[in-house]
Amino acid sequence: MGSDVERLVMGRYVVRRLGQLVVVVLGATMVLFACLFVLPGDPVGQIAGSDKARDPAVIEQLHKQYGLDKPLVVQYGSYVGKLAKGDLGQDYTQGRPVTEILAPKLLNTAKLAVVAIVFDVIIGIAAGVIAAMRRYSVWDITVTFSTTLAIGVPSIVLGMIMQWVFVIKLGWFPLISDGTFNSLILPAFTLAIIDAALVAQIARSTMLEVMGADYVKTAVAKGLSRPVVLLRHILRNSVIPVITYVGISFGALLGGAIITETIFNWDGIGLALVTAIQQNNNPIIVGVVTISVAVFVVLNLIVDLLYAALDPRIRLA
Amino acid sequence: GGGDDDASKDKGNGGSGKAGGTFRLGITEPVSIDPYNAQESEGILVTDNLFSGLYEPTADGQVVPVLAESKQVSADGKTWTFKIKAGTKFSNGEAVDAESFVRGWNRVAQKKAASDVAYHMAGIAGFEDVQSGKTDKMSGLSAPDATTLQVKLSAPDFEFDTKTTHTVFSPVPKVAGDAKNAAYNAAPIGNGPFKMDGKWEHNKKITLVRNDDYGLKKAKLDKVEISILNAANSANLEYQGFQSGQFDWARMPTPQLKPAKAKYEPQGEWLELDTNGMNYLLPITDNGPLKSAKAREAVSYAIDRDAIIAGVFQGMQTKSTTILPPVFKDVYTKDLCTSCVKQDKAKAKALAKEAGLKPGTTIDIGYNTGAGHEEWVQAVAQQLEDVLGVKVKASGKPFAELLADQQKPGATGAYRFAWGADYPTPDNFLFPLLSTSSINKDDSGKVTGDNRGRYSNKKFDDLLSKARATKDLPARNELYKQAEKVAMDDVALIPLWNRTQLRLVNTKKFADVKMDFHEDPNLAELSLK
Amino acid sequence: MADIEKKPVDATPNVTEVAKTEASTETAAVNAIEEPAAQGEPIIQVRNLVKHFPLTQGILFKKQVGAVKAVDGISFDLYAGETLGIVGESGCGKSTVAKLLMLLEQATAGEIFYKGQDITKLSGRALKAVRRNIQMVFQDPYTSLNPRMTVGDIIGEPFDIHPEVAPKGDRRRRVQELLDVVGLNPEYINRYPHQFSGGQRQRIGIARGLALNPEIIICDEPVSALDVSVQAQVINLMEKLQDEFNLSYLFIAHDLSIVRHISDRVGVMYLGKMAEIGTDAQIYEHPTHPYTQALLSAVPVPDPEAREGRERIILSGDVPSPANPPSGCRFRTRCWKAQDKCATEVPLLAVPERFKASKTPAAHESACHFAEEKDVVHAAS
Amino acid sequence: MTELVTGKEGPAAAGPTAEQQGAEPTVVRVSQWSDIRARFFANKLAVLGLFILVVLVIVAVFAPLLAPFDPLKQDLANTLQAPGGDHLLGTDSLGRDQLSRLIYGSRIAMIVGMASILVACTIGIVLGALAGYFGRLIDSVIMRVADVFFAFPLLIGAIVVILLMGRGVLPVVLSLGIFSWATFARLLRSQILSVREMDYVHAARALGASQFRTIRRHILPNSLTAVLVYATSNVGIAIVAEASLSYLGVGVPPEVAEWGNMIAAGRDFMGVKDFMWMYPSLAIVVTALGFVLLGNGLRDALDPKLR
Amino acid sequence: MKTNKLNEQAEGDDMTSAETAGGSGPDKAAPLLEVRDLQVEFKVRDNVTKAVNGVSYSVDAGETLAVLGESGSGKSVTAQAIMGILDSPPGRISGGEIYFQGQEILSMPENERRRLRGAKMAMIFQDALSSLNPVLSVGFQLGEMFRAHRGMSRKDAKAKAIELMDRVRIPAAKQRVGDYPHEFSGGMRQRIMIAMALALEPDLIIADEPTTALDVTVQAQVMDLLAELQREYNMGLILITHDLGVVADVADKIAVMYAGRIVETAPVHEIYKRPAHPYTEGLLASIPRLDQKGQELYAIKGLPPNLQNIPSGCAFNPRCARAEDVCRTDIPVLSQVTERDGTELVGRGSACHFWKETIHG
Ligand SMILES: Nc1ncnc2c1ncn2[C@@H]1O[C@H](COP(=O)(O)OP(=O)(O)OP(=O)(O)O)[C@@H](O)[C@H]1O
Ligand SMILES: Nc1ncnc2c1ncn2[C@@H]1O[C@H](COP(=O)(O)OP(=O)(O)OP(=O)(O)O)[C@@H](O)[C@H]1O
Ligand SMILES: [Mg+2]
Ligand SMILES: [Mg+2]
Repeated sequence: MGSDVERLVMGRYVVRRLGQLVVVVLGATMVLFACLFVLPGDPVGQIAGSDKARDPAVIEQLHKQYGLDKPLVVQYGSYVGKLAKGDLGQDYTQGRPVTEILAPKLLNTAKLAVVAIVFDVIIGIAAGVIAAMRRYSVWDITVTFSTTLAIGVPSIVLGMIMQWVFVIKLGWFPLISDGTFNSLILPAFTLAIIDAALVAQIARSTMLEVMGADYVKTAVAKGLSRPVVLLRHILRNSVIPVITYVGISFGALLGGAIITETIFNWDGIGLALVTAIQQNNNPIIVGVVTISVAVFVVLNLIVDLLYAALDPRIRLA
Repeated sequence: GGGDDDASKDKGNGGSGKAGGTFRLGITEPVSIDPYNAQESEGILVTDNLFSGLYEPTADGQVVPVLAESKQVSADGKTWTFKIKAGTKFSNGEAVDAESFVRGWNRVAQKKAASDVAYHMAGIAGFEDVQSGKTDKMSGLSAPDATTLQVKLSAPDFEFDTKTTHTVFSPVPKVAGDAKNAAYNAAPIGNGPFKMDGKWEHNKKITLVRNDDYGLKKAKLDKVEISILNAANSANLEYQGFQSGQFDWARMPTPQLKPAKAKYEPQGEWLELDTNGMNYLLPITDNGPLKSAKAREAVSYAIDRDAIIAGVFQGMQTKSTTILPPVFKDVYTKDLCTSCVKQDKAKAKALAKEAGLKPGTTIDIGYNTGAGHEEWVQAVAQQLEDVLGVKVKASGKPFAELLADQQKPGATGAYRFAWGADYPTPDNFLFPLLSTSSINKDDSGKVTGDNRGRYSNKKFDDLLSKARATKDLPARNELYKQAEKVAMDDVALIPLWNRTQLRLVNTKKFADVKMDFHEDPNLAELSLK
Repeated sequence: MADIEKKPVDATPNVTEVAKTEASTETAAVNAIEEPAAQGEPIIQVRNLVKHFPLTQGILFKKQVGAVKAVDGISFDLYAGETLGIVGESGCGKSTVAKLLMLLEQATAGEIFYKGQDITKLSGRALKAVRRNIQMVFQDPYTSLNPRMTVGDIIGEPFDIHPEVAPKGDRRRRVQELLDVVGLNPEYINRYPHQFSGGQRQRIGIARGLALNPEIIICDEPVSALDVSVQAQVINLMEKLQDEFNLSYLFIAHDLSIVRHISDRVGVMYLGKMAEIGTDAQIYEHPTHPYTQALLSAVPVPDPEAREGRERIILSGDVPSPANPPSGCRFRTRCWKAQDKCATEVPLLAVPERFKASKTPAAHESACHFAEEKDVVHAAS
Repeated sequence: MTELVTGKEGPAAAGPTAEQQGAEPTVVRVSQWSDIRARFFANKLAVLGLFILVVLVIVAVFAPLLAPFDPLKQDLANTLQAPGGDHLLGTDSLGRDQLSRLIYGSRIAMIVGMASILVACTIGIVLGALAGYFGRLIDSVIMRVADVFFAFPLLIGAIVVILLMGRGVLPVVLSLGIFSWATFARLLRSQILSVREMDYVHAARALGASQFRTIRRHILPNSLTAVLVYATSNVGIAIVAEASLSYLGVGVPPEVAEWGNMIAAGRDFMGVKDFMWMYPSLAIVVTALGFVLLGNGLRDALDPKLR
Repeated sequence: MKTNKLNEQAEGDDMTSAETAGGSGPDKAAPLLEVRDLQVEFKVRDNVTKAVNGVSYSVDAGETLAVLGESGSGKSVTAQAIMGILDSPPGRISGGEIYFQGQEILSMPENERRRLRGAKMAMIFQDALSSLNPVLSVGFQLGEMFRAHRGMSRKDAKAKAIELMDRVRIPAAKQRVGDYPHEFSGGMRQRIMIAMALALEPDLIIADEPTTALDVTVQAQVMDLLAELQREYNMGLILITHDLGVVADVADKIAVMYAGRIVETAPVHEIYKRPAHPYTEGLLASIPRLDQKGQELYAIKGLPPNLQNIPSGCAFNPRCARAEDVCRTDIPVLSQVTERDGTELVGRGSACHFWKETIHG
């Protein structure tokens, strides 16, 4: 059909969704600002990591430097103003730009998340497909059972067990996360496993649904070979809900990253958040939340676009 | 004696070890490695090796000269004149002269720097004006010639030389610019035994190499590789790294202390030192249930320090019975705190009764979370409840909140507290923690000084003033001792345990490794085996 | 079945006067509504009824970008005691008409007079009184019964809402009576809908509709979802009830045979407009609108003997979208008779000029510029 | 009753009685709930889940009777005792009895798990119902707000609230509730949107039922099941989240006998005193599994498609 | 009754294939498709649904067989069993044979069977929208036939697809070949389904309610097209429907199913005049006719049977006015229907103990 028109519609859709992104991110930072403002204690009242209070002159100077001497609304306004330019402010301990501090950590978390999602999708879809294809068989039961189990095992526990078994007992992986792929495997796996189980369950049930769909009957009735039916007609239609789920789960993944990163000391934004909280390093807290909310919204937009690309029935409007 | 003018004192590493080698260790991300704001052990580790100042502290609390050839103090204790060793250079070739000291110190004090450690210079005349931004040079500083540094103080201080052991008093070259010079801050050019190899890779690593042009005794190590670890469990990582041969120096997580000691002590790789810090319970002395000294003494008696050290710390700490840590050999008076020596339930109860502590009284104990204090605080809380029958409310908070709590007017109860000396003098404990002038209430009644226990005793204050005005070191020390006794009799602080530092050291490869005053390895002196 | 006298051939709803009763007070309105309708008098008069569903876009504030013209200016009368059938293809607006009459949707424009009262403007007690008198039977017996209520609760709900109809103590008996009336075992009162078959559920729906003794029942495809062998049971039941309770039906269906069987008069809808309306004989035997003719010719006749001789009109193309209907006559895009005029002028629903004078059965309202009689049903014989 | 079924070839008045018509032999006289109950109890895993939870509830309720020691009682002379002897599951670094702490921990788990879901459910149901039923501006506004909350990863959101309110059971409950209502609201809204268009809702309105009655009798009962199933399976998630917060040091205060705290305390002892973290981990796993199984069982039992 | 006994044994299990059920017409040369005593059951949870209980019918080339019966009587399941696209599990063919062009296909290896599908026998489903893959363009789905069976290139297959779309009168086929199913109207979709079925000019087409989902006027378009193409290619057609009107228009012969069995077979003309089974009779009588308004409709009393619990004896007995004790105990077999004088009526059979009374009044 008129691809120009479609592109236009899509362009407008993307613009509209980006508008929504702005609304959501602003809403989130506003909530956060309000929260942090009410917190007791002067975030720069103290010398980092010691019991010493800062010199009042220094405090005054720091207040000025970080704009803490201004009313909240003004602070929020200037935050938003800077945010528009991609500036998340300066942190309270080293006075370095938050973006500069968080960039490598974000990269680390992204590494973790991407590998986790790859695990997620590969393990999940493979297990789901096997279970659906061999319905009611030992395979199916195994998958059903293990996914239920996996969903029940929280990542704090799973992470500790993995560390215990593979690092302490077997020594297969390093305890120190140096950013290498080897040190990435355990945390990524821990992060992935619950979602992988959910993906497997979704994949299984959509596969079963799709397998029972009339168009699959049509495909078989056309005399297509099994692999063609499976790949072209069943799998392609089954991945769509999986993708949607993976998109949504990314938000949860960022939440889960806090746990996994803490357990495995993976130097990502999750760990940065936990540390920042202990130190009342508000710019980092706001930065991490802003980033994760934005990432979540952007990813959902991408998923929607992907969804539309994979399923021509979906019209973006 | 810190008054020694002997600048060429050999540090006595007798040439036993070979030169060369790379020493590797892990630290957490420092706040700064530039002298203007280096503050904690990690930052100081780097700064101290990049810069050499007038004097430096030894692990056992002495002061030794480095660049200072001589010092002179006026009788009123307000003017200090230092002679600086000629001919030494910064690693960029620039000469280290008196001017470079003036430059460095002014750089710190400037308002814009907002340095956390600038207050160490507060005694120098003109500091206030620089801090408030009126000018950017302290009037008290001058360099009459290249090797003479003259410092005028606004109040008498016979220990100013001791203070200069702090890295904040380092000289800087011209290129340093002001304190906000990001390029310099990330790769400071100094005059120390080591120099930066590349710049500070945040959260990753810092590499130091030997400064072969060092004008004093050169270091033996070729290189120091400092990995920056996750603060969240750096002790674990250091320990693991040591075990796997990745690090030559490491801390250990508390639960691993026992097995680690059992394994490494026999191999001579175990290092244990009570350093310049103390852990206290900080009672609020002007308000609340611990207002009376008896109540505080009751609390002190009620705590079974031995049980906590054995149970919670697995015997790896030593009980504290003084205000001043044992590192100050000359003033240390063991068991000054009688109530600290042994738990005494009967005495505790009796004192509590006298002080009016009874069932129903609530004692708040505040502590900061995420720093490993949870357990012993709980243990203390339970002991107080058991022995005194009071109700203890232990609440953990992030640091800033805890501080705000301590500072707020009407604070009560006690807080977890620790103090480490910035330079080896008892004054650095007694004055900020306990002198009336360190309470420093502002208009709202908020305590802005470090004496957040609001301890105030004229006798104590007088003794301290007297000590400060005493030029003679032994006499001074004697006064400090008396002051400490006064405070201890009032149980102005409730000592818990010393700051005991435990390290693993790769003695298979390195010789002469010691822990310095800042709890760091003595990089400039250690050598390859 | 109902034996209503056929309406006079020149009965043209667009022309008939609406006997408006201006009720000044709510009580007056209620009284007017509760007045029983006289047999053979118009009980509902629909005038120029329009329903457009907006098509919207926007994040926080939606703006309208178009409209689905589901019903676009429809007028007809329903007489007391008669059955008016409405036929038409999927999406032509039949259900929307039903919902508008039930006041389940707000009309975009137009009026619905019930005993002279414009019910689109009523509220409060008067509205409640109207609701008592007009009931509905839905197409899908599976979705029209709340799965979490027992049959007794479902049929008894009307009494909860209109407590004046049956005293509390009497309700259970009334429910059982109703079950009996629709041919279900009164003991089923405690069962849930899922325990019944489609035909039985449809009976439950009918019983619910009857509970308040309404005058009018609007049936939106009441048998389409049922099995062939069960359809007849329900149709028979409905006819019997009509006789027994003197009901008026608006009977919507796409199955022309059933509509003819049950209806006294039939309206044919196309894309939100009424194409033709008349008595069953007029529509089935003397259709004058090409669409009606095509529709009738397309109906498969379950008689192989008839199939050879029949002339079938196979329409080309598909039904246009109601969001963007053709100009002029809406049927013109598929009509074999279409001329230029059809694209520009909207044909009015009226007795065609050429038949006006004569007394032929072809003289009924038809919205075609070129209305012409053509007997498709009997073409073979 | 009159004869309804007649015909021209009139099957010689074979007495088509209603009884015969309706007497479907397979339709046993069961109410909807007993039907659901039967289906639920036929599902072995679901029953296992229920069993686990019943045991847990009993343990939680009778904790004081079951626990051999006071969970807060320290014994510094006997810290880090290995399991066995007096202390069946050993002691922690303050010498507190692990088993007793585990038993008392079930209380926090249950209370926080259920209460936080109750909070989320309440907010979600009210807002979701408003959005779903009234639509238009109310819907837009509520859903945008829901988007904001939805975009916060649960833990991050919860941490922020706890930062604000301080540590403790109530903050944990509220923070978990506040950051999970969005899903409930969305779920309910979409359910309502579909139920709202069901013919039985139209039927009720056509009868003249008030809005309130329509919502209460027809819309809510039919849209809530999905929400309830989700709520059930989410109690497990809430419990895990709660333990995770404690593990991160922002949950309930560390002295409280709570599983996450116990794991956090045992974390550093990995490889040295593994019993410290293993038993509480096991407790969380079993509890979470119980809820997962119960949720799955309920979902299957309530799914009309499986009828 | 002798036939009764025989059939009860057959119910047991081992009925040899020689025993073609009932007397379904004279033995000609092997028909295009012959279904013999087909039985299919579904195992759902703890229940077994006996969807098909011994169905036999046959179709010749160029012939149209209409399979009638109400919802759930097993029409589609039989068709799916023939095509080999039964959902299994839970479905299972528990007995019977299917001969296609003289070959038994149930015992054929899957590979060979697959080659028959699409190429030799094709199927059209009721709901075209759900029967077309929503995420693939119609051109692709049409072309797939040629690529799978003829090994054509993508490009050639596309050209073929356009050709096919033209054949089924889809306007602007060239432009629309890349469109997706949802972009077509219902009638067009069904025509695309027909095009797909016809692609390889199969010998047999099974159309499962091809027009039920369509509007009346479009229904006529589509049925017309299908009948025309069938004649053109001389294909056998099995038309599954419950619309007796459609049947009258196109079928040559009729098989009426009830509760998984064939209850009556007959040439199309005869059945409308003289049904030989009370169910067929009731069905015909309950249809209101356009040209016969007036009386109350005849209605078959009672409810359709529950397949998990089929009444004993004749499944129709609870709803049958003629039912007597024998109907409640013995299952009637499909037996040859004769005139009063005993002359066999070609192609007619009835599974009623009282067919004589039914047909002859
Ligand atoms: N709530 C609604 N919002 C938007 N469009 C609607 C709505 N309800 C109906 N429509 C549109 O109005 C038109 C008429 O719908 P309606 O349901 O009245 O048709 P119908 O004649 O009853 O069709 P069918 O025979 O399929 O039931 C259709 O195009 C439909 O899509
Ligand atoms: N996949 C399946 N799983 C379980 N039962 C099935 C399945 N497919 C069909 N059945 C059962 O088999 C019986 C016969 O179904 P079938 O689809 O053949 O009926 P039909 O005659 O085609 O009806 P309709 O006219 O409604 O299409 C039904 O009772 C149905 O419930
Ligand atoms: Mg409709
Ligand atoms: Mg079917």
